[in-house]
Amino acid sequence: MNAPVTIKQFRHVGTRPVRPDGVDKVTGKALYGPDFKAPGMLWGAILRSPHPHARIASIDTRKAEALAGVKAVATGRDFPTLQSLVMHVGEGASDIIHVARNCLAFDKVLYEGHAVAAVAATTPEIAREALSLIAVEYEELPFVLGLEEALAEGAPLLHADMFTKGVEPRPEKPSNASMRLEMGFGDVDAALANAAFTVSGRYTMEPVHQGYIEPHACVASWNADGQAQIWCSTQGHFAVRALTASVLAIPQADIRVMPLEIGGGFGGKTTVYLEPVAMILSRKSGRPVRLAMTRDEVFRASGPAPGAIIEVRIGADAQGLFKAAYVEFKYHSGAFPAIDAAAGVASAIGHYRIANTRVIGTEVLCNRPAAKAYRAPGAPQVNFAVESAIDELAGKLGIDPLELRLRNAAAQGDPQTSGVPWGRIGWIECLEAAKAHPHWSAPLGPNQGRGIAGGYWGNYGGPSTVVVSLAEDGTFTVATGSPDIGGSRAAMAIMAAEVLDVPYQQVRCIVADTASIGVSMVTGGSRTTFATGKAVVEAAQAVRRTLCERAARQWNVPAGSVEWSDGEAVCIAGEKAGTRATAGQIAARASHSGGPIAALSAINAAGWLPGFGAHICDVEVDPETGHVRIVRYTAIQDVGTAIHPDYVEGQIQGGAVQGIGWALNEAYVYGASGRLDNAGFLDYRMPVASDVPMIDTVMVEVPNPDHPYGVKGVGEVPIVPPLAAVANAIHGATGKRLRDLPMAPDRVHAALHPQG
Amino acid sequence: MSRIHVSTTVNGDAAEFLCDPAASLLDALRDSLGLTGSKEGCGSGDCGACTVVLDGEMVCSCLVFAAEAEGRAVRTIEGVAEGSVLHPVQQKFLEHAALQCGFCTPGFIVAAKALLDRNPDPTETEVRYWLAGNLCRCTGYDKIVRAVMDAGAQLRQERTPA
Amino acid sequence: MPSPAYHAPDTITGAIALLAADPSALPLGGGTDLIVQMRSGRIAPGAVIDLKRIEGMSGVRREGDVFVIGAATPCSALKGDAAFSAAWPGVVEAANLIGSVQVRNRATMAGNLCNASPAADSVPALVAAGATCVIAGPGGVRQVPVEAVPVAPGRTSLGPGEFVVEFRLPVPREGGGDAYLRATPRTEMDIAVVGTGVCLVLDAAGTCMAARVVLGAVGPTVMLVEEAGAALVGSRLDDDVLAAMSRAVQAASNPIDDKRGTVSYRKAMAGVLARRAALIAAGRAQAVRGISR
Amino acid sequence: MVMPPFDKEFFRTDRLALEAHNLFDLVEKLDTLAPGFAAIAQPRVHFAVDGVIETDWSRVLSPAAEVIVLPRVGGG
Repeated sequence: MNAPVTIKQFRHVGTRPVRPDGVDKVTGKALYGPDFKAPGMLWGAILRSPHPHARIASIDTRKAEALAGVKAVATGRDFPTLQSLVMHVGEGASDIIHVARNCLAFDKVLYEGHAVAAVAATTPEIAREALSLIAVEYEELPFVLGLEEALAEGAPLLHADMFTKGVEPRPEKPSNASMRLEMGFGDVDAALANAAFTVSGRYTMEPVHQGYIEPHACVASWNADGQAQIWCSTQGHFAVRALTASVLAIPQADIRVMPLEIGGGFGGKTTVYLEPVAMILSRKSGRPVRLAMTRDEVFRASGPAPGAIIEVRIGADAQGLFKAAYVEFKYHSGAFPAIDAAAGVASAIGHYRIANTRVIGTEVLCNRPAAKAYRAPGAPQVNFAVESAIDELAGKLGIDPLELRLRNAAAQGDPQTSGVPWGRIGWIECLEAAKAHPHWSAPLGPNQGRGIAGGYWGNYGGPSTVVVSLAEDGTFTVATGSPDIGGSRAAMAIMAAEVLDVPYQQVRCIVADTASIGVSMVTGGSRTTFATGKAVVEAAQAVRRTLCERAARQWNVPAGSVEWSDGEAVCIAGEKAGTRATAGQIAARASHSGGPIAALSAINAAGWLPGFGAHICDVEVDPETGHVRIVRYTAIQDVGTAIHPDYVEGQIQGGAVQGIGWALNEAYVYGASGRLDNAGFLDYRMPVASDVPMIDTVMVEVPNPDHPYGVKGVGEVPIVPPLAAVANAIHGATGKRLRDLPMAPDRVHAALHPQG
Repeated sequence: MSRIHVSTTVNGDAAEFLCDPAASLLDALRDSLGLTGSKEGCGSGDCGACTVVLDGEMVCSCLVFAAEAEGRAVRTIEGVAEGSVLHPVQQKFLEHAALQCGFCTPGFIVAAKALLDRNPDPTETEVRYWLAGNLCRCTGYDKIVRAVMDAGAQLRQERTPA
Repeated sequence: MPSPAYHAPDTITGAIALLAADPSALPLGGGTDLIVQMRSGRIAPGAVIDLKRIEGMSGVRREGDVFVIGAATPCSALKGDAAFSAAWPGVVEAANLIGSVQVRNRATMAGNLCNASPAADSVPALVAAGATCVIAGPGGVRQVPVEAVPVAPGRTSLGPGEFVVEFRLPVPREGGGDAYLRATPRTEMDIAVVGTGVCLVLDAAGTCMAARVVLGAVGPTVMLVEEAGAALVGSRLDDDVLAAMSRAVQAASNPIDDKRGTVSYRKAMAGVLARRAALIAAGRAQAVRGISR
Repeated sequence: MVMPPFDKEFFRTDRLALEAHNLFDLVEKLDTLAPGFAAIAQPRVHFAVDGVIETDWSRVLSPAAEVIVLPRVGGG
């Protein structure tokens, strides 16, 4: 089962049909998180801390409770007493105590915007007025925002019980470093000392936000019998169920989470912020309660991806072969321990064959919102530093930067930083495709420069449950537990139609709620088309087998004499050889030949492979203003097999533009008071349509032997290379190496005009 | 403060609602009239997800008081298709896969239709600047721009007398 | 947070009376600043007085040798008036850099002015053009230069109950040209880090007869830099003259560091953009006359 | 077995030789050496057996198998 299909020409895989949810979305009918309303619903609102760090001396909610129309008020005291429990749901491991504390502060607020109390009222206006009646007495504490400041002796401590993990001997004093990770092999110091050429640099960046356009929203309804329903937009409704049940200490089966359409996530919707609070308000009021964030709240209290300080040293011999690499970085975790350092260590320099490698990452707590996964979490930051350093090294060596990468690129069998060998990766194929692409050799105009950068992301598999069922007329429904953020229903329908060899429109795909399908991990980690797709193929294959068995019964022939061919059961032996039946004909008689036909596949998908990309970027720099215009952009990526190429290209284009935004203008800006200064789309400058050109994509297809159609994950890789690709292009245009993001006009100008 | 009674026209049909004086047109469309196709991404006119056409001009409905709609004509995403026949912009968004999550899509479609209504043959640059008030975080804009230009081509073809 | 009253009078007198009746009432033009500020809780007016239903407050008209722009005219509508666009391209461009198309279909130059942001795009262009505004209020009607309206970030010289009724711009002198440029990180949807408006008049030989150079976002209010204008007058905008003008602009700039830009970047950009704007304005002046430099 | 980067957090050595029937058994044995490891093994750890990440912990380990203990990485 699941043997790779290598010869057969695909009928559906690789085609570009219209997505099944498309018409709903172009006509405004699709229901997203903020669109859902329940009968009798109350409107909730959340009071947030104005201080970056303070002890909560008291919260007086009596006036708010007395306001006409207010039905419930909640604070952190409404959570049950929790025991520490580290769970891997959503993205990465979190302690449920921290999850609960982030939903509503308990004794301390840890960042500006930290939720302190919540109300539910009959109108949104009353709910907002009630917030203004809640009296919170704060004892302000010194706060810390910077990475090095947070690690300094005497820095304000966020958590008195936080001892750095991964340090030997175990620390005796608490610290803001939650974890230190170190991997590598060889003697880096000696190899660096002996290298003919070395480069070193220190790179920095501020946190950035995922920037999904749909703010978080949910409705929760918790009945007196303990059973609850939650409607929300999330990357993983099973994660919402698990986390909400855990922080409220109730059985998971008592919560049914209905996934609504989701307006973007990029990793930022893999946890809970609102759902447990809405549950508490619902329990107290006896009514469904809606909670939604404003854009301001999204910026202050959700996401972001960590900012970073990264130090890199790379050494090469005179032929340009890399001999040693040392990478050490610190990432912002924000208020609670985050997950990015592990991925950062794994994603730093493993794409090159280097005998002496050491990568060290430290997670640093500070008075900022808790960092959350953002598209290839932890990888773009460290990649920016490494791929910039390699560009610099190419300059020192006098070797073409693409050639230098090819000369050192890791291939199947080479060890990753962890020591685990690479599987069937397509990194060299991407570099070869870049070299062959007309973009790489196109002429440049005045003030223009070209940069290239490569990068990778490990991708993921994991648990997915799928049911494929046959309707009485021979049409198929594929039910998955994977929220569809970017067209995955189309990809699932394609794969099922491929297995069943029936028209695409004969297969419809839905996202089922937590009570209607088995456990499925979040849509994230570039796992859905791979892992859920694998389950779809398995379930569809089982249905196909059943169809053949049923046809055999209906024809009264031996089971082995029926095959599935060209979308129909065909009798291949005996008297009835050549007899055919469609799925519809078999389905019509299914009840009297064994019952309805359906198959379930519940798997923990293994065999995922990482994705690699190489991006070529041309910029034009205005030498007087420092303004950088992206003139041309080509993103090349090994996608395994593109099931629906439009949506694969779309992932690559979207990721590239997010990376361009990160490179050029996006950054959290904090004022001296520790408050976020740019909590809106006007001053948090994501790229608009006029900021970018078309993003050319090249899909390199090096199939994954462990997926029936060769799928590798595609969603995350494309955000990894752009940061350095843009920086390297700016270097090409100006001769200046920018090591601090964002490379906004004022930064570029300062580099070009050091005297001001 | 008591609520204001507003009589207006939405997608060609008379519509009435009561609103808080501080409510936005977007609030009224979504919460009073049940037209949730217009989305709120920011509430400050910076994302364009709530774009509607008010008396012939596209605006952010989050930056219009609901009370201002009195006597005016509003067109929303729900009024772009004619019955079940999609507008060419909608059709081209589907064909070009110009949406991923789809949350910004209603605003883009209303804005793109407004552009093509006045200029059916825009350049890529004109499309990009016209749509600069509509944020999309998923697509990188590439397929959106292609869809809009292709819709323009189709509209031009439809309008050319045979 | 009680909700405000909403009124949409159909006469200026009606608006004056409504504004006088509630000292916390605010006039509503396009609403693109007002509504955002109300929603964020920065302001809480007792009433908003919608001016858009007052006849004569919307649209561009010509009164003799003066263009009159109703205060409720949305920025995008300025582009629709061919005569005004040809006469004051810099003003029209400045007004049409604000926000997005959606925003410009609502936002007005009067709102841009009365919001009193130092970074308002249309204001330097209006000041360079020598525009005045007509202000109505309980004490009657008065006319002041545009630069007299903003007095500090977020504060204007308008008295209680006063509001802008219209802008008045002269029909340009022969050989006149204007331009506005701004520096922003994004190409659209951004707030000026620096804005520069330049209006100048060239004689038949291409010599600068008059010049007004105006800066935005480098001080608490829009800034008319007379030394910069003076540096251009009498010249043919040679490189050294432009350099002197840029130095005058930089010397006059008094910006702050904030989330949108640094002091040094703003000063540098003021000089660069003023030079570029002067050249565009001169090009426009010459195009009118058909001079080649 | 090799254990970057859990050596410092739990084991104080980067290499260990252990006999284990399968990965469940291995986790138990590692927990004996470093109490607390089992509790975090599911949420935080991946095991690569002879170079391939193994998601089925019940699969029998060959005596010569090399197991690498990896930080579990999710995605965005």
